[in-house]
Amino acid sequence: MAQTETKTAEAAAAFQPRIVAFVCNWCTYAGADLAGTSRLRYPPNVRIIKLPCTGRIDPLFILKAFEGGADAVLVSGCHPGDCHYTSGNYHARRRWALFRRLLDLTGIDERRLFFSWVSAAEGQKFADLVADITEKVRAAGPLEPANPARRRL
Amino acid sequence: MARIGVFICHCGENIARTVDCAAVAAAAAKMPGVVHSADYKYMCSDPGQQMIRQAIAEKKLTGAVVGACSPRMHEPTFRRAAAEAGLNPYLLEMANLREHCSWVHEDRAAATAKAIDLVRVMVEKVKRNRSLYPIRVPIEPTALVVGGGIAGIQAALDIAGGGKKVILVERGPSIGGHMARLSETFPTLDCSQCILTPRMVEAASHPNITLMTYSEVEAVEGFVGNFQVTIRRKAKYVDWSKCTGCGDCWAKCPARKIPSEFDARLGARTAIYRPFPQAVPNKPVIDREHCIMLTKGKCGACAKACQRGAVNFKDQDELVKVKVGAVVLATGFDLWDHSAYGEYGAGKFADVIDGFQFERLASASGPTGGEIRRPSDGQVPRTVVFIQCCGSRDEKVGKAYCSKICCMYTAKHGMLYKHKVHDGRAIVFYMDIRAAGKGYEEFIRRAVEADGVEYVRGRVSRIYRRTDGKLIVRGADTLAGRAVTVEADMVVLADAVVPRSGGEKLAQLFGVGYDTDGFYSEAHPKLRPVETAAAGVFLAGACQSPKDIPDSVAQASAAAAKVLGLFARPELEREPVVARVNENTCVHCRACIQACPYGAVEDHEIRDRKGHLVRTVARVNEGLCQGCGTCVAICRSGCIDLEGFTDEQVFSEIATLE
Amino acid sequence: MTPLGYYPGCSDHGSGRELGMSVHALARLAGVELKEIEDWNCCGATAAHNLSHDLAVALPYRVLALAEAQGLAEILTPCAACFSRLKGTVVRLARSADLAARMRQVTGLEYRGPLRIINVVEFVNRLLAGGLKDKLAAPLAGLKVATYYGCLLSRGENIIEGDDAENPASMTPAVKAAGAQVVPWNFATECCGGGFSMSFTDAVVDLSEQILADARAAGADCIVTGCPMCHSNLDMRQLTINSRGRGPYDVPVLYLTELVGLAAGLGPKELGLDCHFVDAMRLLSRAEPRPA
Amino acid sequence: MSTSEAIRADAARLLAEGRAKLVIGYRARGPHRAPAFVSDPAGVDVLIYDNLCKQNLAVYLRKPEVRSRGPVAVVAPPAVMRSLVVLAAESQLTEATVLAVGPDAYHGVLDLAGAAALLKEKYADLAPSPELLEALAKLDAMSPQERARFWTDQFAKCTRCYACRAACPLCYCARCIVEKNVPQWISTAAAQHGNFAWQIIRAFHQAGRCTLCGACEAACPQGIPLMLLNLALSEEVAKQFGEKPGYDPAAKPVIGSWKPDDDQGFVR
Repeated sequence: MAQTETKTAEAAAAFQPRIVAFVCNWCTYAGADLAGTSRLRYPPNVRIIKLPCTGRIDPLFILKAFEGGADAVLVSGCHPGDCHYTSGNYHARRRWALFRRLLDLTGIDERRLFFSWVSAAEGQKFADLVADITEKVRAAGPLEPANPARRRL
Repeated sequence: MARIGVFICHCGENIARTVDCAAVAAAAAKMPGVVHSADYKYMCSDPGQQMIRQAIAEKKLTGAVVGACSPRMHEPTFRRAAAEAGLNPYLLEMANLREHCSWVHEDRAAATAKAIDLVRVMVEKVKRNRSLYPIRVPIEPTALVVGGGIAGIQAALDIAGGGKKVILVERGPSIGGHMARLSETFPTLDCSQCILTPRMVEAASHPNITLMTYSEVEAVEGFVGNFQVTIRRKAKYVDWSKCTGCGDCWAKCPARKIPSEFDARLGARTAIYRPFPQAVPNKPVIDREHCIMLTKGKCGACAKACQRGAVNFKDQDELVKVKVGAVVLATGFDLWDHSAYGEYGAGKFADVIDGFQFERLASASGPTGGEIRRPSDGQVPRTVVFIQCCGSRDEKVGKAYCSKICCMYTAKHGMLYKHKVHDGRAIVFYMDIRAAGKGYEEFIRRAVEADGVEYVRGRVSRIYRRTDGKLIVRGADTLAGRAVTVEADMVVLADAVVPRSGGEKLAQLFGVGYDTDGFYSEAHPKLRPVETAAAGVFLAGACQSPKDIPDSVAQASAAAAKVLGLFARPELEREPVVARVNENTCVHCRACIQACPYGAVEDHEIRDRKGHLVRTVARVNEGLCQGCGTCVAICRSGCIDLEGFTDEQVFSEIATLE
Repeated sequence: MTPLGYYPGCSDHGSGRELGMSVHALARLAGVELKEIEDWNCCGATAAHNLSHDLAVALPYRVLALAEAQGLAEILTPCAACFSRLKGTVVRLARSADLAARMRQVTGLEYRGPLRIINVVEFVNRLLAGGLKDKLAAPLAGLKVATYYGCLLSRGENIIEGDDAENPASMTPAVKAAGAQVVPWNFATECCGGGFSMSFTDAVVDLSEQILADARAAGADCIVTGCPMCHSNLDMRQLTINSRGRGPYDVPVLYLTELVGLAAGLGPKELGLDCHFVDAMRLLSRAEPRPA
Repeated sequence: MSTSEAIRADAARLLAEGRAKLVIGYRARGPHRAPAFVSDPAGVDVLIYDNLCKQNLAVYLRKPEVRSRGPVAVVAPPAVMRSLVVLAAESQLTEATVLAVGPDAYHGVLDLAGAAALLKEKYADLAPSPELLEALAKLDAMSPQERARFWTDQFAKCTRCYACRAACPLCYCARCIVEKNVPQWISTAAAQHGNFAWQIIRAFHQAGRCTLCGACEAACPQGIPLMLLNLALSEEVAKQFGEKPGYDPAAKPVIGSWKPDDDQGFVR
């Protein structure tokens, strides 16, 4: 019994979550750059895919990421009012408000799908965010293969 | 078949310290499609760039990935290098191994693994890149300035001074705007006319400026560099080519009691009139609503008086089409109508006036010749109350915002009054004094200390008129903590600044956004304050937000600089990151058209050879598209794609991370 | 036709008797049935909200619940203070489910709502629109009226609807329909001193005098109001003002219902016109004779 | 006169007067109801209307073979009228002639504006069935893992016949996203991940548009409870944005418009 518990704990520690981040070019990508130039530290579990604007991010991107093995997805862009394209992030915000409900209903809850505003000045926020998400996903464990979103061959 | 080159930069120690660059290059070499892989100490240095150029030429690369710093840093550098070697610059992508990897991680193995992932993603993306070419749009180097107030005049003069043609359109019969109506200006008390009229004359006589007064914008087509604007030249009923501006006509006009707009209804004008003696152009128009000949068919006194035969009652509006490359909107402001304040008499008391009326009373060219005489009986008021924030900072009845200029002009009014009526009392009710500007705080202090203007901090709750004609002003002195009642002879309300009427329609014509109050929206509140969401349309003056003269002039010059910058080249070169519609599959649900922040997606009718409409689809106007991709994600059937960030590219990036 | 609920309030049985009389007289003339709410209680005006906010809501809540249980959908409250309390309670209950639940618990009564509460001005305007206008036989031509709203008939968001709080005009149509003329004046919404009539008479004297003075300066023959509290302050306190050596004032103060009743040819006694402190009967002589 | 009789009379009149070349309505087929296409005034006797008529006939109005017949009139309960209003808002229809029926009454022949006005006046509060609400509440009460298992089982049944799509009047794309193969976002194989992506995207593409007519679920031969997805989104659209599709022919798309104060409590 005790042995099993130890094994589970070891497995959890060994589990390296795979996190895909879809970010806009103007704010969050630049915020991540600032985290770098400030030499902040965050876990190496995130892979950033750059888009011009959160407005470009199709829900299909998220489904594809989960299907292919991501344990969590982060979508991040400019704060409201700061969008380089004036309103792309407002459009995105609406889209996510609805899409997250759908994914939550089908079993991908708020421990796996994250949304944030990170400006070009918020390097610290980006680093903290990635650290926090990694922690949360590690606690939640891998998105199991039986999840309907997963590819099962 | 793809032939991709991968170039891994050590960035000195910056990347190499945490990422095993050689291992990354070795892993990249095994990636499908990669025919060349190398690492080097400083890829951005001249020898580094030379490595890239050489590999492109020797290995006949079809694409390249540079694993180095952030693309925000050196993407232009490496893309230029690729172009020099004959590779389309858009076939080179960067993997961010420094800011997003080596600088933020410590574990060498994990960082190296991540770096390999980042390179792999970019290799897969770049295989799907297409050669792109900057979009070139020819520019018509003529600017349209809408609004002939000080902002419009300044913008026009600056653009004309830069050697480009300007068409200056003004709705009224003369340029000059509100500034021509002012008596003196804060904080220096310069005579407004004295500093403005030379500018007006200069604008009218400048060889590069075409003045179109008594005209309005009717329709707009096209986009940045290529606007076709239709301007309605309203019928003036006076042939200005014959008119000498002698004044015989208005001397004879029998319709003499029309309230003068210029004098804020305190004076009268005739039906054939020039708005003020210093008007530019200094020639009259006939106001068709009040002309006896045009309304009743009988009169013609002005035509008889005119020795040049310039009066033409058969004149018609004329639509003129002009081609311009850029537009400056400088439509200015109005004062909010304080009749919404029932507690201040709902606009029914003749001696409760607005700021412009006071300006005209104080102006030497005004209806009283510069003497402060109240409208009801022409008496000199002994006590004048000034109330600030009338309609400003009042969400309930008026406007939520601060109108910015009122603190200053109210202090000026108090001063001017005291200068003219030495023993009179000027009492200002205020909420706060906002005097942030060069010499502004000093000006307020001067009003209080040198001129004895009395300031009471508090709101006025009620104004009523006693039968003896006194205006009883009741308010609070919140510093003394007591109620105050003043028996005043005249009250001046500092009404909120609101955008000029009809501004929303004009904004819609140009695709410019506006806020709930009707002020035009700038493209970015901090970094693009004179641009709008509509490329090639710029803002100057109070149409964007309440502004005083120095701010309006500064913004006008900024807008002119933007226009001259745009006109500095014969062609507009734009990033080819634009959206494209697959017209074969588009069903025209119009979601993209409604969503586009730039109005760049348009209805497009597909017609057969005989001209019959086959169907309507969405089409992206490349001149307007800024490449955000919002339409792409909104299209349900995937009929729109974004160059540089195509579905195929993004799909392969995500798929590569499996 | 469904009867209109009627909430008399305390003044209907006391100092504001003539308001109730004239309301009933107009209702009879227009053929509108008024059904008094059975077992009604105090609306809580002026005092209750100083003691407890819940009490100030609970009292009207009970009235509303009773009215609803008695099958009434609309309630006429001739007293402006009662109107303000009842309508205010309807609005607050509609906004807060918590408050409604608490009131249910406190009173043990169920009110679902919303009931419609009608003040005396709305009542008169409704009767006029419903055909009473055609019955106005003796228009009061030449009579100059200062319409006085005070606070309760001019103020309160969502309580007074469709009028400007600073510049109210809801009585104007009725005065014009009566053939009289509304004079422009300054003090239509000034405070009369309200509930301080007894406890702080000096204040009421000062405030009411200002109102009277302005009405007189504006050339008004009479003041028309819709609130029993305003009425008693303006009408009764003229004697006090005069006794203190100010004035003298002699301005008749009428309820809007009385004015319209006169125009409709109703008898002065039927309207309670003889109950006033300042003689209002003499206004009759100003009215044009009824056409034969 | 019964509702069915009234429909027949109006249908015959519309056809006789040439105001419609085709009337689409319902007919009996044993214990079921099937669509009826009547082009001859003499043939209106097949038309009936009762509470078994569930199919959303608006789906036919976008079919070229129907459109080519000339003006069409359609028997329309509130759900159908709402679909038509959405189609109008999305510039897929400019005009429509409906024989408007409600659960309680027959409202006669209306045009699009008339139908919209009727909807607003009489059918502004169409509530989903209590069973459906209860089923969604039950699902929401489960843990994420349980929900995932529930849908794994449900979606495993999907054979990708696309009957759900064919039954929906709002699935009118010329080329459905599932059929876009460069790139192939959604696998067309009837396997777990493709089924999931398909069902999620099908539901999401209805967000702010779905009128909860139920045609998709009714058409599903495998009995997948698609309405749970539709209802969850509809509730969210109403709650978050105050929008209820199918009442305003000039409505802006919910996805494709925004307000500055849209909720962002979920964004960090």
